[in-house]
Amino acid sequence: MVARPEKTAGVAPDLAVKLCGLSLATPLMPAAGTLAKEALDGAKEVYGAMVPKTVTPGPRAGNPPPRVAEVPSGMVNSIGLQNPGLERFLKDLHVWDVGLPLFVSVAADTVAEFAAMCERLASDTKVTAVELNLSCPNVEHGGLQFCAGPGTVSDVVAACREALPEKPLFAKLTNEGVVANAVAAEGAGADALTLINTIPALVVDARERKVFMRGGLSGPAIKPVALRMVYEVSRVVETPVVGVGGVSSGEDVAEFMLAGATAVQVGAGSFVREPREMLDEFVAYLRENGLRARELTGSI
Amino acid sequence: MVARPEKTAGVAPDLAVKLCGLSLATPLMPAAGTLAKEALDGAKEVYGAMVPKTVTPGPRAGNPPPRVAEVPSGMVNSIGLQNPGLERFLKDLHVWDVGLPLFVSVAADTVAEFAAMCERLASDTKVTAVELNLSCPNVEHGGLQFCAGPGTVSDVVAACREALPEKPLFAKLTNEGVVANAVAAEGAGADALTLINTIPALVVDARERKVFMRGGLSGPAIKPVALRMVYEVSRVVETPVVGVGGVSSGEDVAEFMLAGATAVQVGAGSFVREPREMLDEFVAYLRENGLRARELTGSI
Amino acid sequence: MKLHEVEVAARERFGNHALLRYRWPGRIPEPGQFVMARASAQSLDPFLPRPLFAHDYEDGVMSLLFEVRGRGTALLAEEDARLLVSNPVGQGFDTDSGGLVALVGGGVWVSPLKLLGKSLGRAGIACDTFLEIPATAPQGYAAWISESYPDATLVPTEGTPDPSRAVLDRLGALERYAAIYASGPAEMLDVAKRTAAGMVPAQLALRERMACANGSCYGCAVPVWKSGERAYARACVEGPVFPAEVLAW
Amino acid sequence: MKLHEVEVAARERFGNHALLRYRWPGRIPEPGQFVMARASAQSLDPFLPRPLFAHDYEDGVMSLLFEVRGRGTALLAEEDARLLVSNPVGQGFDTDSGGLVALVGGGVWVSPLKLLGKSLGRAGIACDTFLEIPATAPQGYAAWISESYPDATLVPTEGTPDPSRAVLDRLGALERYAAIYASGPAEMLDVAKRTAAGMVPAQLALRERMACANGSCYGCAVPVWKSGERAYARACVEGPVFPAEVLAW
Ligand SMILES: Cc1cc2nc3c(=O)[nH]c(=O)nc-3n(C[C@H](O)[C@H](O)[C@H](O)COP(=O)(O)OP(=O)(O)OC[C@H]3O[C@@H](n4cnc5c(N)ncnc54)[C@H](O)[C@@H]3O)c2cc1C
Ligand SMILES: Cc1cc2nc3c(=O)[nH]c(=O)nc-3n(C[C@H](O)[C@H](O)[C@H](O)COP(=O)(O)OP(=O)(O)OC[C@H]3O[C@@H](n4cnc5c(N)ncnc54)[C@H](O)[C@@H]3O)c2cc1C
Ligand SMILES: Cc1cc2nc3c(=O)[nH]c(=O)nc-3n(C[C@H](O)[C@H](O)[C@H](O)COP(=O)(O)O)c2cc1C
Ligand SMILES: Cc1cc2nc3c(=O)[nH]c(=O)nc-3n(C[C@H](O)[C@H](O)[C@H](O)COP(=O)(O)O)c2cc1C
Ligand code: FES
Ligand code: FES
Repeated sequence: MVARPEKTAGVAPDLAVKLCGLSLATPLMPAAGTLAKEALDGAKEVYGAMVPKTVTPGPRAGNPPPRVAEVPSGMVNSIGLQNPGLERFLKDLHVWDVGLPLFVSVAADTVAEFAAMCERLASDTKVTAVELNLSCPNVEHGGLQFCAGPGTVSDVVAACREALPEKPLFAKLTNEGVVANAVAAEGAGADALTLINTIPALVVDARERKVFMRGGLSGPAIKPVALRMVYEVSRVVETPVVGVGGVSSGEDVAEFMLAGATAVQVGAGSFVREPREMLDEFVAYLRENGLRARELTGSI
Repeated sequence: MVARPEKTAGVAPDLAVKLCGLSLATPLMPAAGTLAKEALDGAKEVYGAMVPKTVTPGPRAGNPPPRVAEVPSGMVNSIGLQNPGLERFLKDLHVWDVGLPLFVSVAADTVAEFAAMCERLASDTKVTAVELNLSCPNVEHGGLQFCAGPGTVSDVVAACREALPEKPLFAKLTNEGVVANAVAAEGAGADALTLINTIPALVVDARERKVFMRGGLSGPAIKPVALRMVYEVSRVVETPVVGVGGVSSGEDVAEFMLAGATAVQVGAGSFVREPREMLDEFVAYLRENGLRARELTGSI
Repeated sequence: MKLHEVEVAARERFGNHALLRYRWPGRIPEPGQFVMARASAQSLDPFLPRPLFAHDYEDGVMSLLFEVRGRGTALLAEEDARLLVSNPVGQGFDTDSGGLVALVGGGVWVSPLKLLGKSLGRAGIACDTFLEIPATAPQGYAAWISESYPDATLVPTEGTPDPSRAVLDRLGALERYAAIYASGPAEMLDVAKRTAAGMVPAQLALRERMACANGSCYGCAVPVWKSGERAYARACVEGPVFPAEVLAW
Repeated sequence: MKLHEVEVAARERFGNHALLRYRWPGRIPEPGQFVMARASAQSLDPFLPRPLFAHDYEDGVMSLLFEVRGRGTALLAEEDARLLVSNPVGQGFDTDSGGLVALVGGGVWVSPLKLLGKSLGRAGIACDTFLEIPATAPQGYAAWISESYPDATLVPTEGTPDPSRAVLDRLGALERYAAIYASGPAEMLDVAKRTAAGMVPAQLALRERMACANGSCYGCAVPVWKSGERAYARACVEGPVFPAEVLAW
């Protein structure tokens, strides 16, 4: 066989990626809300960063059950951001310290609360970066999501940028109007965009003739939609994109990177398969193709 | 067992529904673009109306292959509205005459062309109603879809309404911004709303490292999203809603009706299962629950 | 969640109940723990694995006892189906009671009581077992279920004024017991909680819908009292067995 | 599309090729027609059934010959898998040639040539069959494939200057043939089309991706000449076999 000096075939492929100036050992990370402190075993060997569940300023009890429903190739959830609130979260922050960069996902009811959280996180040295979960209702705007339009996206990102001048700031968007929202987030100072959050969905219980759940759709069912969003957005913005939606295999990770993602988050897929296996498959993919992880990004 | 005089248990359930003053023998119909004249065998016994593939003013060759891709619990298509154009279509209209009301789906590049098609269809007695496929690019607005916002939805529906004063006019929308668009369509005179068209999606070929297809996602994967749209929209508009997206069983039909649909279209699901079986399952569901089809609509 | 492909040693059906035995070289289950199970690694449809109680364990052979309800359990019960299971997880029954205990069960939910009875036996704790035989049970059900629970008192609910109370009523004076362990239909758990309140500690095995089964998704929420306030606990890591008084129903 | 559950009579594997025989009481296939096949009615994942040529038919037993590529074919090839198939559909080969014909095939695409050869034989039409044996074929492949095509001339491509031409070159003077029927790798079909052009009518069996297989979705588009203009035909109803000169590549 002819030697391929520039390629990595044969040796362990290079998994490292650079995201907002950070070096991540692998492009994988958990999607916010899908990995608990109880399940961190082995996380260090799989992920390039740690992303805990979204925190809000005060504690939230979450929604009454049922909170999860199975649907074709996916699930719908309506958790309601159950979390202990920022102060308690920060007190216990050490539990998240597995030696990985820590990206803290936040949500709030108002722009000012978002900014106040960012200010608080700016001063905590354990926090590497902040991800704004903009799929939560904006209380000042009649409960529409913050990411319902570029105006509110811009407002909240700008305020958070000011409050968090020194750490990477990620804006997480959902699929609706994603291109305009992404451009707005970038314009307001976001360092990266996380795409996408769950897609609004409904589960009907035909037997009981009732609404079983209004919630968000995730899992392989939404992968083609998430890929499209990553693809369209990464072509119009300069900031890196973190892809998320339906990843359940190493090939899925490659697909997201090819479509334009710099890093990839795994959510519902981690409930049904091991992220470790996905990483192994991704390594095999890189090896077969003689590529480094970072070479994939946007290369189609 | 105690007799239930008001219910239909035991006898054949009543499948008829009323849609815009029309009596349909069953609430099922094919989704535009998913049933060809070559496959009409038995259609009369299953469907309440016939919906041929979208027609455009002139003939369209369609997109180069590949045009279909399989994804988890669904498929992505990029057909490109291949069709013979309105005149040819009307000349061959008899092939669609299986004794069912005929709903003709139309698309065009401009508002004027849409209106002209409606005018032409207004005078053809074989045509029962017109469905506006608003997921096609609006050439006068930089190629954004007609259903990209309430403004264009309103323009095109109003123009078509004027051109087609006497026949039911359906506006078919996709998931993005669906509530605002639905309200606009109703305001501009639509008699019914068809929800939803395919969701923008991307399929990546990781092996070949290329975009395999940009197209629209359909099939069971989108059912929870479509149900949500039907539910939200049917709660804010007065006009009936025709539900479509991922139906592949009789229980799915019931779910759409419970969520608010008056009638239900079957698309990709008909490629993998027989609509006849879905209708049989729906009949069994009605029988078990001692209900008439029309009693389901919006009853949750 | 890591699932391991295992070798099915036996598969029994009784009506729509299935009993599945498989070789399990892994962690030994504690009574009241559960596993996540699916029939195929190739297909992610159905998407989620199904939570099922550890029914029995003996010499490297685990068993699951379950009812075929929807698609997931139907696939698990199919002859020749493969089986992928997680480690046994969750907080099971606390067997540190210190006296005669009562096990009460009903329906397919009796499943975890087998392992519990064995474990109590091994610890030298005496127990009385009462199993509800619902009026709707198919012919032969009582005989079939008592194969797994030879020492149990079977309690037919047929003809009783309030079937959900039938088993609890049969226990007699509750004060005789150091603890009550219940795993049955929701109504029975409810009766157990109310009847035992203030008289005897009761532990209830719950079955919330689950996705991750490792505490990550917060999907399996159960209302509980925490420091005097209502809060949601996660059944997969803080349960599925809860002390009755903790539950905020 | 209506799929019928059928009884699998035999399942053979050779490397990643599978040969599946099943009892088929339905419509008798014409050579070049295909069926839609899936392994489960319970699971819609994979979503679409797979198009496969009718390989053989004899006394109520149909067979399919296919390569295991992705998930759908892997499931079809699994031992004990169920089988659901559609009626044979599509426009097959036009066998009305009126003289000696050549059948050329390669890879797993030789599949429809079996039924074609039989049908020609029955009609008393003489035919020469040439099958490409690619350099990458596993040990024993030639022997295995010639069990199905005992009269075929096997053409190893190993060492030939242009493997995609190897089979066509072997035919000799094309004018000897009243028609050429080709079913092989894309490059071979291409060569067949070009080589036969203006000399002898050729018919090519195509494999476009399909969804509905009944003309409804327009997904299986093949560029063709229609009244002098380029247009897309649907491979499932207007093909999968097309006269070479109609194809607009
Ligand atoms: C900790 C725990 C232990 C359990 N142990 C047993 C047992 O030993 N034997 C037994 O028969 N059943 C048990 N169950 C219930 C069992 O998990 C469900 O009956 C099963 O998941 C239903 O799956 P399905 O494919 O039949 O139904 P589907 O309707 O296809 O299920 C759809 C989704 O809903 C969930 N679901 C449906 N019904 C239930 C339910 N009753 N409880 C929880 N989730 C549900 C499924 O897990 C799946 O995610 C247990 C549940 C839990 C949470
Ligand atoms: C008319 C016709 C007849 C065929 N006959 C045969 C045959 O006799 N023997 C045989 O081995 N193969 C045949 N094929 C190709 C066969 O259909 C594909 O190899 C098979 O669909 C791949 O499915 P998979 O699950 O292995 O791959 P996957 O990659 O999982 O397939 C994903 C999707 O792409 C489609 N697809 C993938 N590869 C192809 C391909 N090469 N052609 C068409 N669709 C594809 C699948 O049908 C499915 O929809 C035929 C194709 C057509 C259109
Ligand atoms: C159970 C569950 C909880 C989630 N919680 C959060 C959350 O707290 N914050 C957030 O930004 N996204 C949350 N998400 C969305 C995921 O982070 C992710 O964007 C989405 O699920 C799509 O990815 P997936 O298909 O890989 O799950 C949650 C998703 C699930 C399934
Ligand atoms: C192959 C294919 C072709 C389609 N063509 C059209 C079309 O011509 N006009 C239209 O309005 N919708 C078209 N659609 C969208 C469907 O009508 C339907 O809105 C969508 O597929 C969702 O329903 P389903 O999940 O049941 O397929 C097409 C869908 C598919 C899969
Ligand atoms: S099932 Fe996910 S937290 Fe319990
Ligand atoms: S596969 Fe649908 S038209 Fe041919």
